[in-house]
Amino acid sequence: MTLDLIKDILLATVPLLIIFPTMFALTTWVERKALARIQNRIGPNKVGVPLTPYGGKLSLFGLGQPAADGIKMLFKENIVPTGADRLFHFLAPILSLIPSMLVLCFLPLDFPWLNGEQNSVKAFMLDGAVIFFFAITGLNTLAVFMAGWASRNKYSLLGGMRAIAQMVSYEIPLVLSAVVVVMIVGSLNADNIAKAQEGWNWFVFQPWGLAAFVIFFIGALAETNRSPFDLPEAESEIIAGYFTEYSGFKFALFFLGEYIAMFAISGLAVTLFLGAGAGPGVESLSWLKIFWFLTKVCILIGVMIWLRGTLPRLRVDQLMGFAWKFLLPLSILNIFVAGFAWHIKDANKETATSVVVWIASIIILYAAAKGLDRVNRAKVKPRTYQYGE
Amino acid sequence: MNEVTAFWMLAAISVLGALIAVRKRNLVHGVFALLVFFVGLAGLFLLLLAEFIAVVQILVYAGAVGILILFAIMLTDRVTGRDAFRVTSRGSFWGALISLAVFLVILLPTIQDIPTIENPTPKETIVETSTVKQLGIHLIKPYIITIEILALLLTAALVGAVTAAQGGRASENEENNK
Amino acid sequence: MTLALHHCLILAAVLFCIGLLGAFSRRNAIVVLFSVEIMLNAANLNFIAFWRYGTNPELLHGPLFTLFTIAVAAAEVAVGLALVIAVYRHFRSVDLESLDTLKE
Amino acid sequence: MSVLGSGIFKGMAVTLKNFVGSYFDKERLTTNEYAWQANDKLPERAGDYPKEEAEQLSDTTTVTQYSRNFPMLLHDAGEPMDTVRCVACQICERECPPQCIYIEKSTEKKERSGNKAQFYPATFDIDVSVCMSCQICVEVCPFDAIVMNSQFELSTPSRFGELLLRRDDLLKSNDYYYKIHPEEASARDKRIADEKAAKEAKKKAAEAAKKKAAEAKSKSEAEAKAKEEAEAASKPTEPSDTPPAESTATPSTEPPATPTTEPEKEGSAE
Repeated sequence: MTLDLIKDILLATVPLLIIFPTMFALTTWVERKALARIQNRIGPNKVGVPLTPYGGKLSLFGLGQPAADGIKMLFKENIVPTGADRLFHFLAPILSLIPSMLVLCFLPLDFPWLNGEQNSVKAFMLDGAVIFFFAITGLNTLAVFMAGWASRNKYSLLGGMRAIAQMVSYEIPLVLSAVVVVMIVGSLNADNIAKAQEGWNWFVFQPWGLAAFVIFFIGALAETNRSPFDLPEAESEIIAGYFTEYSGFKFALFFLGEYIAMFAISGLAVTLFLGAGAGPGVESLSWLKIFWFLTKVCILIGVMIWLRGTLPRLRVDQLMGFAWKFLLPLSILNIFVAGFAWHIKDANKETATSVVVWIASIIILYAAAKGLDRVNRAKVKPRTYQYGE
Repeated sequence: MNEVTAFWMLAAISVLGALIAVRKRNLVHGVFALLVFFVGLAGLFLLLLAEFIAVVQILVYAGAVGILILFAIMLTDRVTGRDAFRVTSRGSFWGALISLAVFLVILLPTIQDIPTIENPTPKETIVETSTVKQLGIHLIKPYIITIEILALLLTAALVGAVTAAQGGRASENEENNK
Repeated sequence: MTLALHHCLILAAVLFCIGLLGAFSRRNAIVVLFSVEIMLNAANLNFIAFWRYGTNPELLHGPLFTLFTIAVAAAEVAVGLALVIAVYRHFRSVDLESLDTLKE
Repeated sequence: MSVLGSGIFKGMAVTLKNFVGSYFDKERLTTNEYAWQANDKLPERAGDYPKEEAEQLSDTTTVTQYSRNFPMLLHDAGEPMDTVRCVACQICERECPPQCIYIEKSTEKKERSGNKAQFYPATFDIDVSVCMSCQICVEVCPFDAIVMNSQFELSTPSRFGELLLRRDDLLKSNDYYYKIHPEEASARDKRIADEKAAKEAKKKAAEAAKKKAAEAKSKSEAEAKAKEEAEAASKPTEPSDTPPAESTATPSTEPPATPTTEPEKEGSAE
């Protein structure tokens, strides 16, 4: 019995532990390459796989770079500042990795080929998976603060405080936009949400779903400290924020945690809005579900990288204002719109009604967004540029 | 690895967390110990099959309250320097005595007549009857008034907190202006 | 040996008394505040334990009451910390012993 | 009235175009591959470069004439220490924001070829690990002795010591300067020549004015004649004075003051 339990635990967790760190390694390479191309550079292209011990290598566009980086990180000197709180300085990177790894278990990913088609294993079968996801993602903030505080460095502390303020603010629109989906499906269970979107009934094709998806994606960018919301680690302002004082393997753990968090939150976005594993051919081949899921996650990550190469960083007041004055009212309105749209559709199942509801809700949401935008911009004078076009 | 082992481990975690939280001189360490206590308690809730409560415990306590306390510490104590660590105790002896007395008063009845429940409800029944959906239906149907009052309370708390925290600054500004 | 009600009750008693000890013996207002939180959480543990081992668990009294407690506690922490900050602004201290203006 | 968020999409279109274009369009991928071969000797210290300077600098895609990296000391043609322009005035040392320059003045003046005896820097060190390439030393130098180099191959195996550039590493000839920054070098030399010319012209003009003034004084009795002559004296001086005043860029030099003083002199003469 115990052996079975251990086997089940391994079957449920090992694929997650293989897939996502591998994706992390590849993503770092893709990100460096893509950003380089966006900025007219080449990016890493030298490190390859050595063919013989005496020379000759397969460079493969620098695909060996992640491995080289990993080895470098492992053997780098571990520097702890004199004034630092040694225990917390040690714990913070570990604590930042744990929540990100843990939430991967809540994604509706099951690996059917490992245990026979009938009973696939899942690490957690929780009723409230979605809310658990948010609860545990919130713990990431504490690790960031811990790192900032334990470093005994003003810049680190500033980065930590910025991270807390930002994550707490953006968690609200994030949760409120997920609430829409939860409300429509009537369940917090990730599997039920995935089931409700089978075929092409993805929620992102609904007007409220689209609005919620956009809000969710923006919130996700802020929650994972991605550009343009990377204020906690703004290099030009506060060195590297909370991981200024980290080096070597601890820094690698932070890095890993950050990327895994990106995957996790993209996975949640895919689950909530992009139909989870839905896609062509999933009826006949069940493992295609995993393929489609991971493909969608990769596309979202690609968009994140693309945005990082495009947008400049926000100012702190702009960041806070955007969360509280724009995203929050819009996501609350979106809940009402979704409720009404769903109610009217439920009462009247004709196609014409649903088209009218679709158009009406899109107009309402767009008008609201535009209005909020104008209200928020009212006090800001249009900027004139001396040298720009 | 049965339930009792898990219980003792979680109990040890939460008791240790709570003890460190109240006795540690360094405030920030104390807060993190408190968070360990909250998470340990969430584990206990999970063990007692109250899954949703465990989630809410982590979401509200570890997520929100912990961060709020950290913010308060950052705003009130000097972060660097000795002040952050200078938290002295008062009347430790009498405090310990009273706590011990209260503990005995609570404990004695528990030990004397342990409420022996012959056959507690089986796990499966509880899991089936206490889904999030059931909880939601209960909240909306019989407890709707409570929910409304709670919403009002939270709004009042929000407004109150903002005024309390900001009022000081306003008066300070006035003083500065004088 | 299976998990029984008295395990939880004793644990809750211990946690409650730790909270009490903190509230009595510390001078920092914030520490007193989180001692109170520990006491509240010990009470929550009792609610859940009684629900789990009591009669009629399908009525969900325990979890519901715990939910309400958590909500009230959250409100209490928010207001409490706001007051602590206000007091700090006024007296430049969060030491409870030094807040004795009314004595004079 | 624009569509909400259209700016973001516009920006994303630009970056996408650059991303895709970099695979097809040579114009969009301006970076060259780093030409260091695996068997190249690693530099022992800053100043040892894997490529010959000329070879590196002929690679115009890597180093254009507008690139600047760290300062260097200029000397004119000939023996470096004989023709070095620096007089160890230590202005750059004082002005350097990160204080990466360290100068020791020589104890006695030294004769230089083509110039009068001057102090020279006995030590002139620049810590390039501290230098932030701000170019303030270049701005403040009144002798045009320090300019920016575009040498960038500075990696060394040690982070201590080897990044400290000594005086002899820093000394570079004016020809080299012409090679790496042709436009800037010729502009600078033109300015130096103009300044010199202006100085000489001013000297000459002052002498001429003195002479004319003396003449005017002697002929003060003949009123009508003197006036005519004073006008004639002022005419030739003006055109020779004004062009140098416009061409000089450094505010500390005197020429701008000359045109205003000239009429006063005339007035006093009258």
